[in-house]
Amino acid sequence: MNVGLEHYLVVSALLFALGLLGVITRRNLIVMYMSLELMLNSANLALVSFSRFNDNLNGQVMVFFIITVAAAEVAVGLALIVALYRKRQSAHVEDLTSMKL
Amino acid sequence: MKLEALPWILLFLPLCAAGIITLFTLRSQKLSAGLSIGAIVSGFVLAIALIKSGGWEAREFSLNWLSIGNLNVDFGLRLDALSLMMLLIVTGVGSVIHIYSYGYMHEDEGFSRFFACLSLFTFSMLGIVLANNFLQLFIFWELVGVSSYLLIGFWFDKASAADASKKAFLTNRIGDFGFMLGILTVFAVVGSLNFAVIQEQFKANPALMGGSATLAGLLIFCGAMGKSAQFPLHVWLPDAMEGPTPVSALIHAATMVAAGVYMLCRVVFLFTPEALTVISWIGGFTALLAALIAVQQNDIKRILAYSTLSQLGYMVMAVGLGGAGAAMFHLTTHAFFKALLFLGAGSVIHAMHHEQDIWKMGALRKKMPVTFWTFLVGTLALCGVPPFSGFYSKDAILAQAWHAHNYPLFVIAVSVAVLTAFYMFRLFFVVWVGDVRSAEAGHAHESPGVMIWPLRALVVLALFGGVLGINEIFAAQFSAAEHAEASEHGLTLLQRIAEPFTNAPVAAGIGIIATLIGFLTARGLYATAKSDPLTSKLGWMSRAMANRFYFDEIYEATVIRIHDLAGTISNWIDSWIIEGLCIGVVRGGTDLTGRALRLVQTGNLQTYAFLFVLGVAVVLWLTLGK
Amino acid sequence: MTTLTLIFALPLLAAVLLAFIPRNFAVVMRLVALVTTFITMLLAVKMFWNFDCAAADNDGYKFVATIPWLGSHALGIVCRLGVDGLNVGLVLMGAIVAFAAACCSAEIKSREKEFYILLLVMTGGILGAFASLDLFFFYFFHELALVPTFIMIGVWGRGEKRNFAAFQITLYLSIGALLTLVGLIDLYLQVPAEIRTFDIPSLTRFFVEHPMALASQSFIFPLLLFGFGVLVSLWPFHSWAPLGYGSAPTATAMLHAGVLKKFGLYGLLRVVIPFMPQSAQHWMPILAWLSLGNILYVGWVAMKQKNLNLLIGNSSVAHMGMIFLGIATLNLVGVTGAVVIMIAHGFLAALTFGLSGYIHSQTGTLEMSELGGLAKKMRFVGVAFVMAAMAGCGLPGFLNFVGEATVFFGAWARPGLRLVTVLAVWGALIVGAVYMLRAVRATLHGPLPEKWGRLPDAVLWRKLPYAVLLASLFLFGFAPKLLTDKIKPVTQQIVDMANAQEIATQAATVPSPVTGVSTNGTKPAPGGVKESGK
Amino acid sequence: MSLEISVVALGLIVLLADLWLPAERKRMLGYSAAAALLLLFLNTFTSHCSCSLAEGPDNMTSAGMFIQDGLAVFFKRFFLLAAVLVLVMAVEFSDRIGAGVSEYYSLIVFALAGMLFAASANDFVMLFAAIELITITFYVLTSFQRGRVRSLEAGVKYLILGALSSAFMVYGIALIWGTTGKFNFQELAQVAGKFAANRVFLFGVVFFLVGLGFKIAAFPFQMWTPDVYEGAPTPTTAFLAVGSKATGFVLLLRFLFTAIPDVAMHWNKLLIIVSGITILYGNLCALPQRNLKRILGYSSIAHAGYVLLGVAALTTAGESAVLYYLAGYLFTVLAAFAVIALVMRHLNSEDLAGLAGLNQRSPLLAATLTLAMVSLAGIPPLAGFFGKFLLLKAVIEQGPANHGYYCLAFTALAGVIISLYYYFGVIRAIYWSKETPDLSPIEISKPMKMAVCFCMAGMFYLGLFPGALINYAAQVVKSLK
Repeated sequence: MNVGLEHYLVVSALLFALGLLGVITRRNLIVMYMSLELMLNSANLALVSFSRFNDNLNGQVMVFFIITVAAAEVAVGLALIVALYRKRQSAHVEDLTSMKL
Repeated sequence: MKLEALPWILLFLPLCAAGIITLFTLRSQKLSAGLSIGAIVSGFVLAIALIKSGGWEAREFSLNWLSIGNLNVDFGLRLDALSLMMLLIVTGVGSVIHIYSYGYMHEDEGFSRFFACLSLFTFSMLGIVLANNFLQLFIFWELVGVSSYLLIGFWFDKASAADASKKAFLTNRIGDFGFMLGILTVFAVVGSLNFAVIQEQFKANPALMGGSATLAGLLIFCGAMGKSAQFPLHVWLPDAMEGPTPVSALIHAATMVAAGVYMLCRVVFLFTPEALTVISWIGGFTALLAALIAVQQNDIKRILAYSTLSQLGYMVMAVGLGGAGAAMFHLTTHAFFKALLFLGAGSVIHAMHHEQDIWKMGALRKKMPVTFWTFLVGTLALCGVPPFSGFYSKDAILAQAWHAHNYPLFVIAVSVAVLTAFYMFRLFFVVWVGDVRSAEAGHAHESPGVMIWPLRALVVLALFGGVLGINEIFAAQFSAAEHAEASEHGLTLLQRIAEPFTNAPVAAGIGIIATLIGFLTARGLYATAKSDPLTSKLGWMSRAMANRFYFDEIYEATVIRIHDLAGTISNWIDSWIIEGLCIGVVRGGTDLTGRALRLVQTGNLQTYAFLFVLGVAVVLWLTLGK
Repeated sequence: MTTLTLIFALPLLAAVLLAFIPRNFAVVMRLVALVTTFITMLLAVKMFWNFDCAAADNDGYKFVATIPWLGSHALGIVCRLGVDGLNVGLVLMGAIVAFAAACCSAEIKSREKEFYILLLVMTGGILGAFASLDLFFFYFFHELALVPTFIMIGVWGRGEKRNFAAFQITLYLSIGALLTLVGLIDLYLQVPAEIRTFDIPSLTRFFVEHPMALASQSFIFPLLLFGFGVLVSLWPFHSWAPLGYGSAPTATAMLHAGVLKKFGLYGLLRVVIPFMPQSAQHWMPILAWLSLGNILYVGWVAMKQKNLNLLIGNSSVAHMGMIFLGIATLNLVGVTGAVVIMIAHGFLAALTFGLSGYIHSQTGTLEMSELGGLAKKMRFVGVAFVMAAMAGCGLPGFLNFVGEATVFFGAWARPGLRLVTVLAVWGALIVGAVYMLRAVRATLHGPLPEKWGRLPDAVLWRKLPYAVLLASLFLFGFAPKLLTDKIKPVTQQIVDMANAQEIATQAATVPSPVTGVSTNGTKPAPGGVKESGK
Repeated sequence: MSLEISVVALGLIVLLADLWLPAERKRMLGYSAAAALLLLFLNTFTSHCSCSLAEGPDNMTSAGMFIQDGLAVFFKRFFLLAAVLVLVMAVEFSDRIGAGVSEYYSLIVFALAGMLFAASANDFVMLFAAIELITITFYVLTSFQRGRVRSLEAGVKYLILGALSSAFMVYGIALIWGTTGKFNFQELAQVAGKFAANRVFLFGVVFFLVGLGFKIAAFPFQMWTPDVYEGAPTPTTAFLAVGSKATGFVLLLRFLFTAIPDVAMHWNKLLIIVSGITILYGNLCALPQRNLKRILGYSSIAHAGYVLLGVAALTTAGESAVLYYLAGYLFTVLAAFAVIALVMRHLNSEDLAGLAGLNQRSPLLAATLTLAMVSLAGIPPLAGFFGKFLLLKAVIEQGPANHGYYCLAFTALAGVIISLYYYFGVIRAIYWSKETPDLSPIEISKPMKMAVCFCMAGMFYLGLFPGALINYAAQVVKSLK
């Protein structure tokens, strides 16, 4: 079987969908956040495979940006979640509804 | 002073008086009365001066008041025999009544206001008389209405007076509604509002209006029906007696109610034969109806009011029969003797401390001799006893009916004459003769000189008004329309006295007999009566008459109720359908949508994320899902 | 600064000035407001006096002034002011009513600073709207009054429903205003991009030369008609008015009912009808029937009111019907009459609301069941109120009569409107009299309840506003030519534009005028009239 | 790029200065930062600045990633001005932030730097970096009041949904780049037409727009707005409402009209629907609301919808209307939030009842908030009216071509009417309400007073003298094509 661009893209799309599913089904903030990282990485996979098959290295540059940004985001995000956990002793989304309507 | 200025001064003097009284002299009774009386007396003098200087020739003075496109309205004064004679009546009788009021209203706290209103009324009435076009006539027509409103409601803190004034104004307005439409109809065809222009156009082309002529005539007649209180708009006049008695004399006997008849005479050229027939029958019917009602009234002023109604019906009938001159003649004499009667009644009421029930009076003859004699003259004049003025004018009308071969109306007119004599002598016997029936009647005494002298002045007119040649002046005015009496210009006094018998002896004879019948019946029944013997004799008929044939109730049940219903329905629709349903539903619906929509904002991240993704899906479907 | 600029700028400048006066100087505020409005009124009178119909320049507009630093030249929005016969009377009326309103504000006893600022903003706004020769600013200035109205009703208003009334009047008026805005923008976009402008004279010239496409007309016309209609409380969009006026403080009701409401009518005459003649021909009969909704229906509603202010409010709505009918005639006589009523009603509404405001300030209630016999105690107010009521039911001597009669004549000249006219005459003469007399009977006449035994009549300076308003009504009522001679040339122009198409098609298809009384009332030639009679 | 460098440097300086400054002088730090930004703002008007328009369209640096055209300059001035005012507000707010006030100031400056970069972004890479700089900074800014659960909750919500939108955006960029091979907007524009029917490309475009839609809070990506607006510290909310939203719009304009103009031309239907629903959603949800900041949150959704009117028109008139509207929105919203920050200082929640008696407590603030509401409602003579006028004009102008635009215009009108109810509800709360107010006067610092007055002046200026800005905006949008 010849693995082509489409295969990579399908995998990337599946990863994206998986991450999305995780975000909308899991209740734990940490897990949701992990799923989001998965989605970012699916984009990375798509970029890298496009870069490889189109013979254009620019995409891989973008991937580095994304990884860096993701790292920063995780740093801030986890700190935030931890701060909230300290306050409320919970990381579940149901407990995060003091503001609504 | 230039001659052109005279009529303007004549017209505006009372207005100035009214304005000055309202603005400055409300506190000073003497000054107010002086201004008001001065204005009308000088008006009388000016009117005489006008006649002296220009005779009875027709002439006009006018300024342009409003001009938009083809709508040209002048503010004009038309002087001719009709208006000059009317000027004399209004200012002459008016002067007398003004002076009388000075005595009658002396103790009233609204004294100055009363004279302001009187002057306003005089101004409006003079405006009607002098108007040279329809719109101006309408303007003063309305002003007369409002001054009558103010005067009827003079004692506005009395609920009945306030209600009566309202009723009078509204009833008049119904007539004005027709009048306005009539004016519009005429203007739409003729393109002018000026009487002279319209008359000329009609002369040139009698079929000018085509099919709408009768309608237009009747619509205009509606105005007269309101103001001259013709059936079915007659209901306001008896109630209008809530006003002070001088007002009843001036407005609701001598002048204002005559305005309708005056207006009919002014535009008599407009009416088609069909319209005239309707007019004559309405007049005749009103005359009969009012006379019948008068028979069973017990309030002295109301009896006179119904009598006024009845006489106005006479005049309208005369116009309808083609006798505008006769109508105006009767209008003139009626102004004299009816004012006299009202002022006499006022004197009685004054003496009786505002007691108006005739069955509480009696034997006043000795207590108030001057009033008694003057009242007697008025009664005789009204009943048409020769040689009093009423005889001549009433005979002119009877003769008109006779000449027109309209025998049904002639019969009506004669029966009215019988009834008139009957109810007037009923009043006469009950009030002046018989026994003293109440304490007030016992203590009554003669009124002061300022009230007595006007009575004396009017007596003269009521006595001799019929033989002064007034009818000839009017006849000359209408000679274009009626050829009958054109030749009789310049009769001697003797000829005038005998004129009814030479002109239509049958009518004159029947008239005298009718009066006699009425007198004898009344004497038989009332000369010594303690209470009304007719009430039991007539049974339900009497009740119906006393209740004025239930006209007020009929109106209550129809016109008023319908408007009330329309008001209720509209108000209901307004507050429930428009305000409640339409606005409420939109308002509530929006609010509910908002409340429902924001339920989406659960505060739960999961929901938000889910909706986010759903949103993406929808957007994708929108852009790619084709 | 020309007179006209001053007239509209003075109140606004005074409002800014007031903002810097400390709030405890209530007397100073009142004085500033009075003096400003008084000067404005004098200027307006002077302008009216100097207005010369004959001098023709600037497309017939006089006192033209431009305020260059407002607006955007790139979009063709230039603040240009000017008056012709149509709005010179309105500006005069507005200025007089504003002065009267300032006088009647003595009843305000709290937060005077805000009140007078808002009052002056309102005044400046509406005078600016009338004086504006630019459609954008015409709209812009009118909207200045929206917020003041809301706050004034809310803070100084009366009655339990004032909250609802404040919101209702605001939302309702905004609906009307926004519909109008869309219409005006679309109108503006009808002009090719290079010469786009909001300048009314330029637009007039443009639309005379290039009649608007029918498709555009049929979209814009109803928008503007109903947009303006809502602002004027056209039936069935009227319900904001009585409640709003009933709840508003006196001065607000006076200004709003008297002056502000005329904005929509002015717009109809200035913009809607002349620019879109075919649609006008199509819609006017409908408008005539709707006007009956105002005259009769609202008149009946007024008959049933128990609160004096609601009655007056409804009557003011009913009077709008007469103006609509006048406009719907599309002939010189009727339209001129409509303009006359616009001015007359301005004085009248201010007068009635001012008087009812005085009664309210003395008795604390306007429920008619509680009042009665007040004429005994308040002579002057009583007399003035009776006069106002009489003017309200179209009594001659007052300006209202001139307008109403003229409208009747105009409407009668359109054979299609005869039935409407009959009903309108009934509404004006009978229904109008019924509720007006009812008000007089219930408040002034009848026995005086004991609790009102010590009510004071208006003192001299409180009589002033009523006297000024009455004098205006009388003056023009006696000499209507002062107004009509100024109005006529403009309405003639409007009517000519509105009927241009009709005249053209008639001339093209029917060579000789055998149709009798022509539908346009500009000049029903006597010849034509006579032929119809045969 | 000197401007951006100066701003980043300023942020660093603020961070460093914190180390030496005693606690009581930290107020000065915020004011100094504001003053420095103000100087930078004024400097953009001098001719020897890199922001000068005269330099022409070929002024690109960093291999075409960074563009300094009229649009960029316009928005840079916009962001600078917003940052100045927000910083002043932040100083006033500092007593409620607790520890790390200087970091708060510096984060605002860093977010500003991100916005400045975004305004000049001409390339997906630059754009992504700039957006993430803004977003991540805002995560921190939002949750800065660590002692308040609401602040943290708002931060987490913004974090998760922001990251989600970033993921979509990144994936979209990946797909766009994958199909076209271009990161640069100008280059993309040349080839985009060929891909108009390519589903993968369109997928990418939609995903990318999702990310921008989240920034501007357009339906259906608006869910976060009210919660985050309510929970975040007031200066953050203000900056979010003005800066972050405007960033979204400048990128949207650039992307739609510079990068994929040929594709965008066919998307009017989508834009019309999104714009209309956004307006209605925001306004309807705000109706029953009593919390002032939440009201402004919903209203900010509605305003995103209004601004989208200009985008949906797809004309230069629409684009310049967008710029004008945003400029007016800047003054209006900042004024509103400034008042909220001052009035609600000691209150736990921003309930409308807290406004009771404001008229007596501080006439200046009452007038400011009233005018802000009036301007938001779009009533003359304030900025909001003229902005709405321009937007409506742009939309109606397109009406004859596509009747959907008429429907959109009427939807917008319906939205305005609905919005009047709650905006005027705020006015009502200020001037008359049943609650018994505490009548303690409100103290306002001089700089805050100046800021508030400046906002008011701005609202009036844009409402009364629109000529200058209209011309400027019209000239600016020329650089989009």
